[in-house]
Amino acid sequence: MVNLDDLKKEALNLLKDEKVKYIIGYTEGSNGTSAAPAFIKNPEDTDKLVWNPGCFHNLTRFLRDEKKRKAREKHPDERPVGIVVKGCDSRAINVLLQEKYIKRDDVFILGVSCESTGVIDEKKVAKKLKGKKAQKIEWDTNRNLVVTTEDGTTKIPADEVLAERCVECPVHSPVVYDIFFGDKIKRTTDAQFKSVEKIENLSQKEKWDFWKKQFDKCIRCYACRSVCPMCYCDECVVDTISFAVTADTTAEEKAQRIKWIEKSPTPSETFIYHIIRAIHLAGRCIDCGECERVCPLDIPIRFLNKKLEKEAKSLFDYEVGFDPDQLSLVSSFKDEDPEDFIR
Amino acid sequence: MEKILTKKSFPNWIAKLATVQIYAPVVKDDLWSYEVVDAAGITTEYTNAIQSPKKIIFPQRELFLEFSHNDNGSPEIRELLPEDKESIIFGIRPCDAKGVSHMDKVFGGDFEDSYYWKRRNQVTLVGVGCNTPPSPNCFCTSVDGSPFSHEGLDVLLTDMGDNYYVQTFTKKGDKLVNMSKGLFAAPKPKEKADLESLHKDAETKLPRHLKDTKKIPPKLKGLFDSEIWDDESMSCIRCGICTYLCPTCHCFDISDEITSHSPLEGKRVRTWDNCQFPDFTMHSSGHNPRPDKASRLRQRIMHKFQYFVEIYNNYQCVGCGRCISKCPVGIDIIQVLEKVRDHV
Amino acid sequence: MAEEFEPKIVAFLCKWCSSAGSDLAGVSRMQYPPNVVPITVMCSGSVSPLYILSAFNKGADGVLVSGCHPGDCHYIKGNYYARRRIALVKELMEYIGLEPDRFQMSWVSAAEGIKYTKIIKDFVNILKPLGPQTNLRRSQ
Amino acid sequence: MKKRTGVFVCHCGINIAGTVDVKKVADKLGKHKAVAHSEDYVYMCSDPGQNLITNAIKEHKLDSIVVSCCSPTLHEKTFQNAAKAGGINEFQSEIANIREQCSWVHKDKEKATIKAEKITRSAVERVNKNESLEPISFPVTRRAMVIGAGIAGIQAALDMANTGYEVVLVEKNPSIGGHMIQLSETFPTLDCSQCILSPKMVEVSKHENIKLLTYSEVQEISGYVGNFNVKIKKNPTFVDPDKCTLCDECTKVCPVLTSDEFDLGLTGRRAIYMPFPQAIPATYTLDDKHCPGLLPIACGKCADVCDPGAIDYDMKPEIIEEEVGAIVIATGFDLYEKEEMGEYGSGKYPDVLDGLQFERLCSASGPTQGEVLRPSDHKVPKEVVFIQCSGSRDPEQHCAYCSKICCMYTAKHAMLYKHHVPDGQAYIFYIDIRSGGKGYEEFVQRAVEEDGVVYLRGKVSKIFEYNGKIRVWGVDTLAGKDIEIDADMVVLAQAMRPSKDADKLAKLLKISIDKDGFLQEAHPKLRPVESVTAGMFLAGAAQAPKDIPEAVAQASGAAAKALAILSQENLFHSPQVAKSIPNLCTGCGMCVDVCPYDALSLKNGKVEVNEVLCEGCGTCSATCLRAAIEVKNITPYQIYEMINASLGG
Amino acid sequence: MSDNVYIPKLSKIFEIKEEVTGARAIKTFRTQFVENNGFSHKCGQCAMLSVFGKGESMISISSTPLVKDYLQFSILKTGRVTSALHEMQEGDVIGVRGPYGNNFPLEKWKGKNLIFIGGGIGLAPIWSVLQTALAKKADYGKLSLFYGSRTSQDIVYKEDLKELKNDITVHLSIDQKEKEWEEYVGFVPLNVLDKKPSPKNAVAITCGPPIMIKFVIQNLEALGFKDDQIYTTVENKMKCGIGKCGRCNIGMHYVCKDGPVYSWAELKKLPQEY
Repeated sequence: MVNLDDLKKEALNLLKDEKVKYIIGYTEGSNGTSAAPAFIKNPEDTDKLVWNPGCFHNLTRFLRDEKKRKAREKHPDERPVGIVVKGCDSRAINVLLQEKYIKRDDVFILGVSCESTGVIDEKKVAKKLKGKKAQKIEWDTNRNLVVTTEDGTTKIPADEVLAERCVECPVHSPVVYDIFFGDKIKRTTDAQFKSVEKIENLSQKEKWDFWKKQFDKCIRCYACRSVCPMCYCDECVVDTISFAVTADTTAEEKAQRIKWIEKSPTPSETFIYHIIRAIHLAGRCIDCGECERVCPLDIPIRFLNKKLEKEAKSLFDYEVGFDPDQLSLVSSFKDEDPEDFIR
Repeated sequence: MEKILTKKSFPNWIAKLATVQIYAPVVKDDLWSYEVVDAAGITTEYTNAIQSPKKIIFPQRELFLEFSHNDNGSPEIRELLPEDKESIIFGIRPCDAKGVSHMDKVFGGDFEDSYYWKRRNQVTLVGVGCNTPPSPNCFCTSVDGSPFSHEGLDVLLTDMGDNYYVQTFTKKGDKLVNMSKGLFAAPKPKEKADLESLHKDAETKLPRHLKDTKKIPPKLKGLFDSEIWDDESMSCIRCGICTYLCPTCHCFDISDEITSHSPLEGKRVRTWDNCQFPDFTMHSSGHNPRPDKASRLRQRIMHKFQYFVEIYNNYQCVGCGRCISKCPVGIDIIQVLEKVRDHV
Repeated sequence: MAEEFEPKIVAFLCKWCSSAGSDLAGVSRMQYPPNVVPITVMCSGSVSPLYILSAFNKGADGVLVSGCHPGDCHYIKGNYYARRRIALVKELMEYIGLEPDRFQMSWVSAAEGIKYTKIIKDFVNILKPLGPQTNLRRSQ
Repeated sequence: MKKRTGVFVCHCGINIAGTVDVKKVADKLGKHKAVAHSEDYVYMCSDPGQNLITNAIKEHKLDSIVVSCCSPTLHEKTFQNAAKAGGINEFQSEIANIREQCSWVHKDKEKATIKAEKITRSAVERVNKNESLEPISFPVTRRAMVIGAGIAGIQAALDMANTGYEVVLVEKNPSIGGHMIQLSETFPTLDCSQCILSPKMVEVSKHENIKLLTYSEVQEISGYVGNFNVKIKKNPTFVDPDKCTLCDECTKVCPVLTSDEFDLGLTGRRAIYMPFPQAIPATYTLDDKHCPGLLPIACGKCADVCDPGAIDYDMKPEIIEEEVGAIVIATGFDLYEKEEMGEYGSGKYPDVLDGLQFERLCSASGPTQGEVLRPSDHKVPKEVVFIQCSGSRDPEQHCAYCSKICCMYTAKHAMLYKHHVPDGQAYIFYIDIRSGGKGYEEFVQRAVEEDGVVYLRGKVSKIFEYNGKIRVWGVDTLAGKDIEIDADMVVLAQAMRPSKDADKLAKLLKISIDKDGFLQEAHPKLRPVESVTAGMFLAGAAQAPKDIPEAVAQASGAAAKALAILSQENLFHSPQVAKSIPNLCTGCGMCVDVCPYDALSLKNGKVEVNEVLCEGCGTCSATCLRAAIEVKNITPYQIYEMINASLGG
Repeated sequence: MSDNVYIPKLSKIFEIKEEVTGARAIKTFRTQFVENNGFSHKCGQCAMLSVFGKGESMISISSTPLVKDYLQFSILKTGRVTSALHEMQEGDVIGVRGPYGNNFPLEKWKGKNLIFIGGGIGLAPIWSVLQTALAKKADYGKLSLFYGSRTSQDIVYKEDLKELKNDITVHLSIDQKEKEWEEYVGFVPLNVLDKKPSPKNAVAITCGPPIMIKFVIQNLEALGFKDDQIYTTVENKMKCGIGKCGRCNIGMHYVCKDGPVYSWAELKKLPQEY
């Protein structure tokens, strides 16, 4: 079991010894089930750290903010940032390293193992609680979620409330870390792409209808993009204006900014947005599932990325986020890559 | 006027109303949302919809005009107004209706917004009061609202158990009741009294509270350069959820969408935009008056609790709690405001 | 009688093989339907998925990307990257329920005028019964 | 800035005008906002046509032109020149191909006309965003390098050195000469190989323009055509050639005996040795792989007897850096190993030789001083079987290709054998006789007619030792019967293969190899001596199996190509290359990974383009997720506009 | 479509003048409405110009309201819409809606000395008020103009300025030394400090790049100008022009509607979000 006190103690020492600038971790959220990201600068605040089934956020996303902040500073503090990562999140670190977005020295990784469970799907828990508000949630040793409400505690089997990404997760514990918390439990999943297969088995028309129904809900709030640790570009190709502008950017360059899609949430534009997003994450998405979790309209965005993760594996034998030194999926090839689709 | 409608008669009334288009909350995949429904699809038992019905009056995409080039390459334009079609939003929550009344202020004034008003004038708002809070983050009473506020509403229904207590506030509202006069009875004094106590009781059930809201606008004046904004925005991921789901946020963008390049054809459209996107205020020179998350959070809070108050004497927040429920990183506007209020 | 539907096709042809192959089809006076407008690019490896999606967005009923055969790339290996990238796009488009036949990739060498002709003819024949592409087309 | 484009629609007689309403195309395009002038003409490529363009540019103050005509492969240059003549940059000219890709392939005039409009409009959109560019000019390091000093390398080096340019000649062996110096006589003239090669070797060693680096290997290369920087590792010979007097005392005391590479194992040599008497440089080499130990010195006998003190055990490998402008690669061949030939005994039998071993046996300076003797018992073989296509033309098990020279050298071997052993009998198993070449067919005929060589058409299925002889089982397909010969010696005409480690070198040099491992020429017909990398040329058997005259010819060809570079002070490169947009670049390096020319690199977290190396393929731009790199004049914006134009009304 | 505020009126460009070429190109356009309408503006107001297919851009009207038959806009090429405007030719049709915003209180300034201080394209909004004041010269005290640009090439209204010198005092400046430049060399704020205009019964109106405005105001203060004697204009990104789209606000002020003209006294009270 992950011992939260160990985590707090390490965090305290890191801050006391001034080994890290600050620590990105989890703290109690305001709604009972969800934790919230915390940015801990003072040693005394390390007591606020939590580790519970509601720690779904992929905190590596905040490395982007850190990088930008650092770039603005005249005399940047070169110490690393402490960061709490789960198995999936740690793969994001590997991808960021692979893409040279961060250096290994930029982060001090506090890796926590998901052991035999993972994080919850808030919606699944809410359904189980039927409107009751959770005060506290935790896993017990028998893979049950123990929920404390004003009416007392209830136990719910993990498989009924685990986030789907955790059910399909192949790692469960950090693949890169400086300190490891919890047990390294070897756990495999036989259903890594189950959610994808559900859709694959539909007819072409059913697929279109499914996605049309989903994307019609999209309000283009871009939370899926904003929360993604890989969507770190200063300027997204689908944005309609350029904001990576400097004093040297000419009027022509600005005028020639291509409007690949419009802001309107019409089907054509929304589809293309999501297709491009998925393509740009091919070979980069580590399936932390955050895009899907944050979507206010419950669009199963993760299914798109997961599909490409599956194809990368089956077509090109490519797995994401295990080796920071491998070439990227689309910047490499093999002679024997399939080409049966080509005439 | 005030009337009583039995639950038994309710479907008959709805059937009468259904001569015009009705939007009402429907549930799809566990999400409530306001959609066009037929009479049978209407219910008064629903939790708060993910999106407020603002999207009906102020759609995310509004066509402004159509442009094209004639044979000489000269532009021709044609105004595109919303179609003539009366409708009813049935089951709007009092907070959302209050949001509409706030939008009325914005889209009125010196420059009346033709598109907004064309839609607004054709819609009748039938509210359903909240006997129990429809969201775990409701805090309407903290921002001058109540579960039975009728601001912005034409009609308000209160669920009295076997009956609905029906109140109308406008001619539009009267019209709806008058369509089926026979179904409605005059309320008895007891019913009036029951209504009052039910309303009072409902106010006590609010799950979230912000105390001393009045202190906030004056307090904000001095906090423009406060570190609060940095601290509170650390975990913000700059998405547009809080604003797009907000029943009062009204910011928008206007852009030209080209459907054919040769010959040129396209439409000028209004789309929602929001102050949390980094490009929202960026000048074409690259200069951005609100360059970071902190200044954008500040704008959101200050606009709602200072600027709007200064202009219209209202908070631009109706306490629906959507931004709290859906924030991916748990930024809680109540907590932020408490910090503002208690800032020394 | 309603006019027969004529699909619009955008073809991204690499300069060294496929464009040359289509030139050969011309020199040999082979005949194929005029539905295709070629855009010559330097290498099939330079065709971004954005180009393909943009073509559909602007009203293409079909999109073809054609490059040199594996091993023949003028730029040594551009077509291998194209192959991988486009495999992903194709998989995704199919998964999302877009008609997979609307997007094709081919290898056409400078000597394959006949093949180019056949590809275009077949493509047009496939697209005609599918009717106009509306899924990704910007319309309203 | 908005342009003033001129559109010129060519009738090409009736080639275009027959199917496309050219006037309509010109009219329609004339209405385009960026088009200031449009017209049609019967033959734009004719002199009057070109003048028309040039004049229109001046008259209408055009700053760019689109010519709707035939394929750009035909007249792109023509109209670029017309643009230049009109006073505008050549990159402000674009071709709309409305002949090969339109008028010739369609019959419906109306539809073809619409298509021609779209193609032309698309070109107008492109030219509208074209930048004016000037060819990139860069200075040339006017010296060359030749890698491999066999006959091809020697020839190339001498050809270049003789025109006055300095040449660095790199050879991995202790001596130059390659395989040719091992040969006894050469077909079809039967002149002595050493006699014709040695003078050339000497010339190399004496040539003031040739810097010879033997026992050396290329380690690293950077740069680009005109400016290569090559790092060469020179292995220590442990003998100072300047001090060495060639007294040969050292070999007498060396206790080590190992097999002699020059004689292909037919003899032995000491750990300190001279590869062969005519070796260039004429000096000894101490083979540290076989010497009982240099560090710590375990023996030291050679140094003890070396009066001049030429032996220096402390010699270290040396890294030599050379700047050159062009490189000729002539790394030659190796024979397919006998050990690979399971059906022929996998090299088990000492009297089954390969062609080169037989050459050594015939050579007057060879292990037997020119007598043909069996290695096993030093007896004169009375029946010798020569097997052609050993390892060649066998796609299932060995090499698919024909090694080209075996027919000829086998005939030569049979002939030489008969000359040495007049009463012996030579049999040759063959599949086909390929004797194309000057005097070659006659040579084969001579072998049959004058020397009584027996040619048997068929394959040998098996050879094995039997009663002290080598039994050969084969089939004569012409006679249709099985053949069994108990031979005294068998000579296998082993296939030619690229020399060992040629693939590693190719990788280092970033030139490609073909499926068989030979170096890939840029074009099989038209650019046979160039590699795909500019400034690197191929010579000799490294590129494909070939005989001496061909290797020499190709070497001279490669030298001429290299000289074409060296003879210029500056080289020019197309400026249509990649351009990075630094403020969008995040430095992920994916573009660097995909660049086939190593033209991209990361500096301070941003990509940088080496414009001289970039060939403008654009794979980087499609790979980049952030549109931070694009190719000039075919930018995503231009493609986007071309897509829009292609899909217009 | 008369009362729909978002519908631009078609307007023909009948005259284009290239003021400045190169990377910071400026062109001056004169437009006439295709159909007559009641468009009438005040000094300092702006209009939203449309290039259909590209979008809209808020541009200040540089012609004086006294001229009724055309509108004049001087436009610096900076982005998508302004680039498209720069590609326009005489005879092309654009859309114009407006006028928007407040205006310079010319009435209030009667009898006062007016000191105009402009930099770069900032002369455009000044031009409207300057021309108006000049036409009613008798109503005002002494008029003078400070105008500077990066180089002599970047000066707008070159000929008009020459003529203007006959009527009022004009202090030109460029940032760096050039051959044949006989006037002041240095930034505009320094030129102001150098010439020391008197604050007595005066109003200073300054438009230009934000950094210039900042220092001009500092220097004017040093010369004794009071906060309510200094006027300037503010620019922010705008889309609707009518105080609804929500991006140009500075505190409770919408620059498009409540600005762009502010006295320094007013501006000081607003947060620095421009």
